[in-house]
Amino acid sequence: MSSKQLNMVQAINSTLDLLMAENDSIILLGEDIGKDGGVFRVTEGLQAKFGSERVMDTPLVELGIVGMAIGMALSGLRPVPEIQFQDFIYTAFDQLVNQAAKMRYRSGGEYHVPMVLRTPYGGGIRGGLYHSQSGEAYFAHTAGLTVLSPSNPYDAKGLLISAMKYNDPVMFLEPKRLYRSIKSEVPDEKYSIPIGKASMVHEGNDMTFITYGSMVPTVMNTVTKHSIDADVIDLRTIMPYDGETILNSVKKTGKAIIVHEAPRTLGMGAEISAFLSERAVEYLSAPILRVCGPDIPFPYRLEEYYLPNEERILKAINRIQEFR
Amino acid sequence: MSSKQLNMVQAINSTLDLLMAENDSIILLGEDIGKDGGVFRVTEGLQAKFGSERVMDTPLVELGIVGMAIGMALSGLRPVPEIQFQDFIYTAFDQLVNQAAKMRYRSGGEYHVPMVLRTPYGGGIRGGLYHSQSGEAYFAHTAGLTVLSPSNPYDAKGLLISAMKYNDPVMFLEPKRLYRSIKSEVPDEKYSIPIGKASMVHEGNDMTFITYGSMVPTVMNTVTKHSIDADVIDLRTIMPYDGETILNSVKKTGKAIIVHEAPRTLGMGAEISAFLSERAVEYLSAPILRVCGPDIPFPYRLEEYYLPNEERILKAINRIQEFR
Amino acid sequence: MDEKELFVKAYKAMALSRALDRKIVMSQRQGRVGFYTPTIGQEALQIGLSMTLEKEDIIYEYYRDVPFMLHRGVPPAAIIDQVMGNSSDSEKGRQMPSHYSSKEFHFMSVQSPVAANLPPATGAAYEIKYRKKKNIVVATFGDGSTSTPDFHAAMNMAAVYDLPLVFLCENNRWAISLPIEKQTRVEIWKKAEAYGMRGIKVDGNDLFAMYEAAKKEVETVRKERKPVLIEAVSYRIGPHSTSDDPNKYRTAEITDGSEKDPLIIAEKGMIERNYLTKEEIEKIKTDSKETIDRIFDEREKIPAPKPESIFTDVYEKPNWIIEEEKGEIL
Amino acid sequence: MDEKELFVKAYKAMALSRALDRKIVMSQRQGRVGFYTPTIGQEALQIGLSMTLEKEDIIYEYYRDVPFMLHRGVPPAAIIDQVMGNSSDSEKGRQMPSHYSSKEFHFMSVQSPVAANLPPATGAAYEIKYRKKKNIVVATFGDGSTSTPDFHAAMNMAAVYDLPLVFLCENNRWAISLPIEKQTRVEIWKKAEAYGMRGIKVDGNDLFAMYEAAKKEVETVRKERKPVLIEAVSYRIGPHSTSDDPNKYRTAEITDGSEKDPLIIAEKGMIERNYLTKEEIEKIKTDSKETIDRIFDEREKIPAPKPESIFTDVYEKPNWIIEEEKGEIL
Ligand SMILES: Cc1ncc(C[n+]2csc(CCOP(=O)(O)OP(=O)(O)O)c2C)c(N)n1
Ligand SMILES: Cc1ncc(C[n+]2csc(CCOP(=O)(O)OP(=O)(O)O)c2C)c(N)n1
Ligand SMILES: [Mg+2]
Ligand SMILES: [Mg+2]
Repeated sequence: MSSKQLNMVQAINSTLDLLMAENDSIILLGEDIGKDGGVFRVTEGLQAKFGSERVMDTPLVELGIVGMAIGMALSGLRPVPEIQFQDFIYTAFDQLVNQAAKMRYRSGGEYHVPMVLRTPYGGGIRGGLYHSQSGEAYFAHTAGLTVLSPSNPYDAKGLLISAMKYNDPVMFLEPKRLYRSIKSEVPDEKYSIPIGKASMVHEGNDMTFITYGSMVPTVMNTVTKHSIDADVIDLRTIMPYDGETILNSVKKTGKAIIVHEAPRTLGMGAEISAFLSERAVEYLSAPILRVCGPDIPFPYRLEEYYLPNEERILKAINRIQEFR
Repeated sequence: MSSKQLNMVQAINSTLDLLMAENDSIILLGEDIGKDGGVFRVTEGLQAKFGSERVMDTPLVELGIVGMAIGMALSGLRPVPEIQFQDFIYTAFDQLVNQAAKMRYRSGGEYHVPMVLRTPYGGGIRGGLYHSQSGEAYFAHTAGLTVLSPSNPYDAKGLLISAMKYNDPVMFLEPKRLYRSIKSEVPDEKYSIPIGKASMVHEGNDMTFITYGSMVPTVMNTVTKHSIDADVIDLRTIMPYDGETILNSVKKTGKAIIVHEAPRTLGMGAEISAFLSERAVEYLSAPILRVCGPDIPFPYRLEEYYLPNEERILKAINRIQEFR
Repeated sequence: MDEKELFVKAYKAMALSRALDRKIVMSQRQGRVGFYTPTIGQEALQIGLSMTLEKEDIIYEYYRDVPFMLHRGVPPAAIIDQVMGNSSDSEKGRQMPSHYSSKEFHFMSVQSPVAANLPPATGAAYEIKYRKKKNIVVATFGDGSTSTPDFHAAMNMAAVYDLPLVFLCENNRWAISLPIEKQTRVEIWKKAEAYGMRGIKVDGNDLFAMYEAAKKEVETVRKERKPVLIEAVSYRIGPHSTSDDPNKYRTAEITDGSEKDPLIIAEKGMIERNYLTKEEIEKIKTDSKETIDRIFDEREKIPAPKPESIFTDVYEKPNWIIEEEKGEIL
Repeated sequence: MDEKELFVKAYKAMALSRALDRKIVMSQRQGRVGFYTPTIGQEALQIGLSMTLEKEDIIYEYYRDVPFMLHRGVPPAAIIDQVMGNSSDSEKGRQMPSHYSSKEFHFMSVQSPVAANLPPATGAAYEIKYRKKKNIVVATFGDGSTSTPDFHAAMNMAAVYDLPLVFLCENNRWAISLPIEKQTRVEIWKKAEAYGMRGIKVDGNDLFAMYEAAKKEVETVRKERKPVLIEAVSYRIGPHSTSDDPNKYRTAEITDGSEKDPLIIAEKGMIERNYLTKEEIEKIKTDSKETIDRIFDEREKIPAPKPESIFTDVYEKPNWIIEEEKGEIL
């Protein structure tokens, strides 16, 4: 079984290449994804290989990209729309929320929309208000959507392969901060990571970290550096999140800290905290804490104050360790 | 001090009338709000009185309605855009989330957007998927927006008056199910209900209900009918919610049930539950429960199964009463 | 089918549609139906286009397209089931009345957000182009819809990618209470120019004129594989919906448009062309009414879907969250 | 001001803008600036329009409008402060470079989502109409922007309500990597027809042509209180932004457009008209460079805003949630 050291951009690129070669139903569409190879180079080389009918450079209209992808999916294709930055998805929000997400339901199951919407999200590249947003809660709150976010190149490939077999619309959120910052050993052939299953990336007994996407390395670095005896759960699937894994871990540790970059209020941390206090109240020995982005737009020059970091995670650890 | 028995439609209509008469900066704009008086008749008579320059029938373009209102507000007017049904706001989502909500921040405080966006929301009128949605969590998750929802005609007037004095964008969500179903005594003159302050609509010791909008009467009926010894908190302001009132009550009762019509996952109940388990874990004697709409699109023929009701609230009460 | 047969079939669908429309409007007043958007006045333009289509063509229709559906073969029972939201409704009672769907006849599922069907229609047309198929896509919408973002997105995409797509604007001159003059400053067919697309205008009240125009345009689209915008001018004879009261905004001097009733115009034409006699027409109308009355009464007896039905089809397989919520509610 | 003074002022702004543009691009390569969208090539069209405006006119500009801002009086220091995001930046370092704002000179705050400034511009124009003021609004955007929903919404609203609004499309023929030919099938000025609006095309590389056209159109808008669409044809000489590599998509046969450099064209014109001599031009350029170098080095020393600054201006008064989060983070 051969494999390569790849970063996330390379992992996604080679996975698309692999899947497109064997399935001519797959069509990529988006702004600057063809000749230019995408502003993050994720689709580089694919138009040259598969032609401009399969790797479509679209006009500047997110509404049109998502809407057209929905129609393609309804006609049996497997579209992969790209939104250049997640921040620009909101003009397409009606197509996502009222069309893609509700098509199967409203048609009594007669029509469905197998599409995988790829988009880079999150901060860390000095993108300011409009190139840094983490909007996953908007999507996760929308019944009918499925929301994934890989935290490393290996998972990116496995999750993307699962998403491409899935028969409902998937939001594939790529933490742009991790695009090139980490590599993993990625097998050349296909493998899949199941949708809805979290990954236990570190095991311990004192507390449980629940996180995903760009915050996984941040949490892992903190935990290893300070030898914290903690479970660290990488959700991988944000919606439907893996309640069972979370619950089992927190029943064991009695303490939970949720870490994400998205704003705290009504972010995923809110849902997971509520989930836990509904079901694990007898097991909890400390407050469930959230370490998140604040409820402000994303700043430019001072973005490091926005992003959760080691210091803030340690503060939370200290706070719950006061409870026994 | 003279007053009248009014339903919510009349209360909002007469408040707009009152405010428009004394402030010519107020402009209403929306679909069918002029001659037709709005599909729910909330703006009836206002175009005849104030003219079509102040009560503008717009083309069918929510993006344009919200976008134009933003520009009016930036130029010193006090626009009151109406979105005919909240379900149709999503084509304007970029203007709301990326423009209105972020204008003050991105301009360093030089520009701001005082606009009050009115829209009917929620189910109970057999509107199916697209005339029943409760999207408040989308707005509450968006830093920069302020979200209000009155549960009775008296509050509708007082909150609307506060909103119209506020210098940032306000989402004024009108629970359409309550438009004509309840009346209150509404004073003729102006009074205001502060933004950010909840109302304790029932007092007791055994548990705390946190709710708002259309669910307030449902919770109140259940509590009075079954003589439940409970605090019932009507949020009135969904964002920023009144953490202090909630916290004080739950410290007293040790038990909390959050009731709303919006889908459970990442609905306001998630945030309030997380807020409580961060701060009141020592006081809690039972799981924090949520009685909400399920995570499915809103159905038509069987909508009564979607809406939280007395039976479901009683089930939750029974469940937490097992804990002492 | 020769021309006579073609038009007799068309007229029959018009009459059937009119009978069904009357029946549902009346039933709504009697409290037997929850809501409805009448289709009276838009029969000729829909059916005139439908006459030119093939079975494999795909329709992204809107909520006023009952005549179109009936002409293409959708049984009235299916329409009534949707309006009732009963357990035979293919949409399982989930959508408000007037939000039809028929997979068998290639009608997509109708949404409420106006014009949101248009961008997906470009995707369907793209699939046809990509797969080198021969069929085409038709997308329908009202005059009010031309103000929407979705219209702009779809028109431009269709033109840029040379898609085999007929945009049919059913201009009934009203978007609820807003007359066409206040929606836009130009005639709708001219909007095609902004996209480098062909645009035409036709009298949508006249079945024969509509058929001729549609035939020409559809043939061109089939051959040239490029989109077209057809503005079919008609008039909304009824209210916007059963919840609407046009007296609020259609003042005395504005007629209800019934002087240009497409059914009456079609009847005259059928007689002139010797396709049907007066007596045959009367019989078709009586038969239509009887058929509809019978079917309606029959379908009305069908019970509501089972409560558990509201929890399926959110995803292909229900997730644990929905399963749990279902358990709590039922 | 007489014509000569008018054009000398214009040319000076062009030269200053070009010097500033060079400086920022170079500094970005040296890691002294985070990001930037060059404005080279679009000086003449912006300044040609700016020359015809009054102080009270309101500009809903986009990210490439530095020449416009400089000509209207915004000091280079303010532009540099924004690009640096330093503590003197009126936006408090919150926005990426190229997202300017200047309340004093009636420039609104630039957003990233393309064309999202256009619907608000209609609201500003509506206020003018409603208050019976005499000023007008200018909204600027690129060619790529004409594909957006916001363009459609704004164009229609402006036309329907007869708003005093100049839509300036700065057609530099590229939307990042997509050439104009693949964005739409028609020339942009023709899109005005779809809204019943006047549309014109002008050579945006030629300051004199641009001024003439703008003068006529702006006068018309002032008098008739109706919108216009001006397509100013230019060329994006530089990359889309400092993150962009045009070699990926501008293949050998596609030029970078510098053969039509508006600065060179303007210089020729200034000399022909005896507004400036060659020597004066050279001096203006040298002075511009020196001025910019000096100001840039000065502003570069200004420190970043204080960390607590990121927590204000979300609302007029911070709510308890933000206060609490600030406490946790600082
Ligand atoms: C996006 C959106 N906004 C508002 C509405 C409410 N609404 C339903 S139909 C309608 C008017 C549609 O007019 P038109 O497109 O001319 O179609 P017609 O009803 O006349 O056939 C409106 C405003 C909606 N359904 N969707
Ligand atoms: C809604 C939206 N989609 C995508 C982007 C990313 N983007 C930034 S500029 C740009 C191209 C804009 O082209 P044009 O309007 O011609 O302006 P130009 O940059 O050429 O001046 C794109 C796609 C964006 N900022 N906003
Ligand atoms: Mg209409
Ligand atoms: Mg451009």
